[in-house]
Amino acid sequence: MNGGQDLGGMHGHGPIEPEANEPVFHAEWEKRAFALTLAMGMPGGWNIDMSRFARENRSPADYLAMSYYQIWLAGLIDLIEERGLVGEDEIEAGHSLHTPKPVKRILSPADVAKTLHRGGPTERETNTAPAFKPGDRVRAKNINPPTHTRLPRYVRGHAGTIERVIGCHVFPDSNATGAGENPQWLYTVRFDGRELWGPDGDPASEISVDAWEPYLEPA
Amino acid sequence: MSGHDHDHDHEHSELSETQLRVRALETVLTEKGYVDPATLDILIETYEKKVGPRNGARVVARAWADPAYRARLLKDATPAIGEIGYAGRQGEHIVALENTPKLHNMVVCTLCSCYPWPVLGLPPVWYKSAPYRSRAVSDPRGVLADFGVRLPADTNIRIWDSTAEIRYLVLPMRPAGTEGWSEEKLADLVTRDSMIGTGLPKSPKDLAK
Amino acid sequence: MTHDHDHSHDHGSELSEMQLRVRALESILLEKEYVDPAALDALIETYEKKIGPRNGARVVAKAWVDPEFRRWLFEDGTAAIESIGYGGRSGNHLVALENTASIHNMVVCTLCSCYPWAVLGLPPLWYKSAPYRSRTVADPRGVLREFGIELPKDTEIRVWDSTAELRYLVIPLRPPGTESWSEEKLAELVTRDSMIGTGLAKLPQENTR
Amino acid sequence: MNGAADMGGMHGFGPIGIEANEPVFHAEWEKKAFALNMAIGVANIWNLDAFRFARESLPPSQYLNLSYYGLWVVTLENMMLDHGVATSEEIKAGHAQAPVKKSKRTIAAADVANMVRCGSPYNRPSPGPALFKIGDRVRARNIHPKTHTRLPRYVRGHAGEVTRVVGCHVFPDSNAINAGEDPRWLYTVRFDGRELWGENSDPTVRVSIEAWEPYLEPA
Repeated sequence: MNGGQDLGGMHGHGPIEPEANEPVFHAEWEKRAFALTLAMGMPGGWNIDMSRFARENRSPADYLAMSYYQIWLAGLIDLIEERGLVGEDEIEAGHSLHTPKPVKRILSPADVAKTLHRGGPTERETNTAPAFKPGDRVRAKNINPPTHTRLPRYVRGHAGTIERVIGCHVFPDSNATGAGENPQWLYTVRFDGRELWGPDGDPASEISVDAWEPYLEPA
Repeated sequence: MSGHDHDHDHEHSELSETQLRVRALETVLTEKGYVDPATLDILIETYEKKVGPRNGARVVARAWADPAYRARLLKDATPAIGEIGYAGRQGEHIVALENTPKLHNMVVCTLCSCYPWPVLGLPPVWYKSAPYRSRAVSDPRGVLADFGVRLPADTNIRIWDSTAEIRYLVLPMRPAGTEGWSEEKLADLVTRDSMIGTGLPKSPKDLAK
Repeated sequence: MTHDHDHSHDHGSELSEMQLRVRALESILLEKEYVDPAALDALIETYEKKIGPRNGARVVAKAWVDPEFRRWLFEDGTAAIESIGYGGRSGNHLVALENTASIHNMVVCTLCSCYPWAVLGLPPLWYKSAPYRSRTVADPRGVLREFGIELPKDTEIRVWDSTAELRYLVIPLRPPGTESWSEEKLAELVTRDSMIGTGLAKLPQENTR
Repeated sequence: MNGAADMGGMHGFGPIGIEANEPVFHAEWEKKAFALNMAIGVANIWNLDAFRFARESLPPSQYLNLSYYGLWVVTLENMMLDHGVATSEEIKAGHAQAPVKKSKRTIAAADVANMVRCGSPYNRPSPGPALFKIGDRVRARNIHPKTHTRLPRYVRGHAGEVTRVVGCHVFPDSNAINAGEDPRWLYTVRFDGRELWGENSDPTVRVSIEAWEPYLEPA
């Protein structure tokens, strides 16, 4: 979606403010929001693309005015409410009011280390051949789906070069909407700064994105 | 334009409101048995105390000290990093990017906050902020200037917009005057920002300070 | 995912805060004599009471009954509209857009809120809002649906993104069953939205007045 | 600039809030905010393009969360500060502080009707012949200036057709940064919806914009 999260190339957001000796978390509630989000992935049954979409799928006015973990929290609330795991009334009350919906399993303390170490690999077996090879000239398609996509607006319509064939990976555009993993070949595509930003671009800069095959056409 | 009026005074009340919301959520989810409170504590401890840029620094230091390891890292970083014992969530496919005198690499995620957790831990606030995410792809030199880094005009800058499952780790250049240093000592020179590309490693002189 | 879209900080607190801020500005500018208090009243009166979509409705009604005027209107909107006595601020270059059985015109300003003040008065809130500004250029049919308008599938939709210099006035189709109606009576059928393109002219039976 | 004002094609803002029998103003302060801006415009301390630039330069989170006239008020304050019309102490106090420096130009109530009638035309004598004519295929340049421009992001890089040669007009990109009026030829350019939004978009849609000559190149 062309939402508040698609920030590449926007102006007006002001200076970057690195914080000296920044702590990992800035408040107790951030730790809890972080851990709750990770812990709910297993009982909730959503995938990473669904949770990314849940975070970005809100008014850009809200997205840009919220802090990072506020966005996580809002995404988590949307996900659990949509699936009927928790009701708005329960969050309001701060207590469970209804019988819990049964879930397959929850993340136990003993499984945390193992689960984190395993992560969520997205590479899949395939018997198709990649359409492009390193060195090929490609153009990012001009697509504007209202749902989740990993193709940022600022590269759409622009031509670049295939730098790397990464492998066949779960396609987030499908996975985020519950339409299945639909694995597709994934490439690293390199763009020239001037190609993306015109005469205002830095001639000595190049920008790479990882793009799934459905995002690309021969240039 | 004008720099006035950019403060957001609603942040305070929002914080306490969010605090209450998180507490409510945790209570509800715990009462329903969806989460185990001990699990939450372990998750927090893992990312607050155990996983952090020190991991990445060890990877970089080994690559500086051991040419064979360097070659393995640049060829396929995921198993090379696994050798040292780092792997997993938000780092399932890692690619190492080699800085050279002619090429400087910098990593951003314009769409969200993709970051190599197993080697760098959780990203700092600025990495997730709109100013960094918006400008890193279109004005990398300006961004580097914000970090106090000035590169020669003829150094090429490569921006990696981490839009997918690949997580990038920048392998900075080994500082001069560190010949014969141990891996452990070298790791002390490797800053978090040097592995994102918004900084350079410390020099032996910096370390002495 | 429609929750959380309300902007609770938009109303109560902003309103009272803005009241105070505007009062402060007014006092300062009056004290420094940058503005004349009677001029402020005249400006408010003009745009609140005198200039509004009633002006545009008269233009449309005349175009419906007077073929000569209609021709002139599409040839030189500014001059034709001036002949009825409307023109001026934000209406210097007025262009009339002709709806036909196969073409429907719609006006938006994606970058700010350009609008033909001289014939329509000040724009309604929705015209200036992010939902309308963001979606009209990409999904005009979806926008029309929200206004309760469903056009035939093969109707061509022309969206005019009004970037300041030209201001557009849509001339809607004359409703059937209005043959021999007077200009005055016809003007009652012309809604504001029909002249922006988010509506159609009323049918005789819809005109209850 | 690629700021929050450049909304064309963005997702996530939700439904359009249509208000039945909407009043012209929603609060007394809105009337005053409107009239103050109109009246001080006559003093010619800044031009309208500069005012638009100041308004869109607000941080996107602020721009998107302020109401319409709220944006006017905040921008007016900023312009007054930037142009020495008032100090921040005066704005805080809500009064001019002695010694009061009075304005030389102002608008009297008697002049309002005339001002409303005459407006402020932006067309100027042409410095040379127009480069394009009706029917010409043109492409909107891929430019990303950090300052004011009237070329929205969603048309950049895309090809369309000149449907009207409007005349020679003050060039806002120049006027907004006080670099002079620099009049340029202005055209209406029509784009096919599928050219802008991709092959899957509505084939019956055409979108027109006004584009100054420096925004365009032959396609």
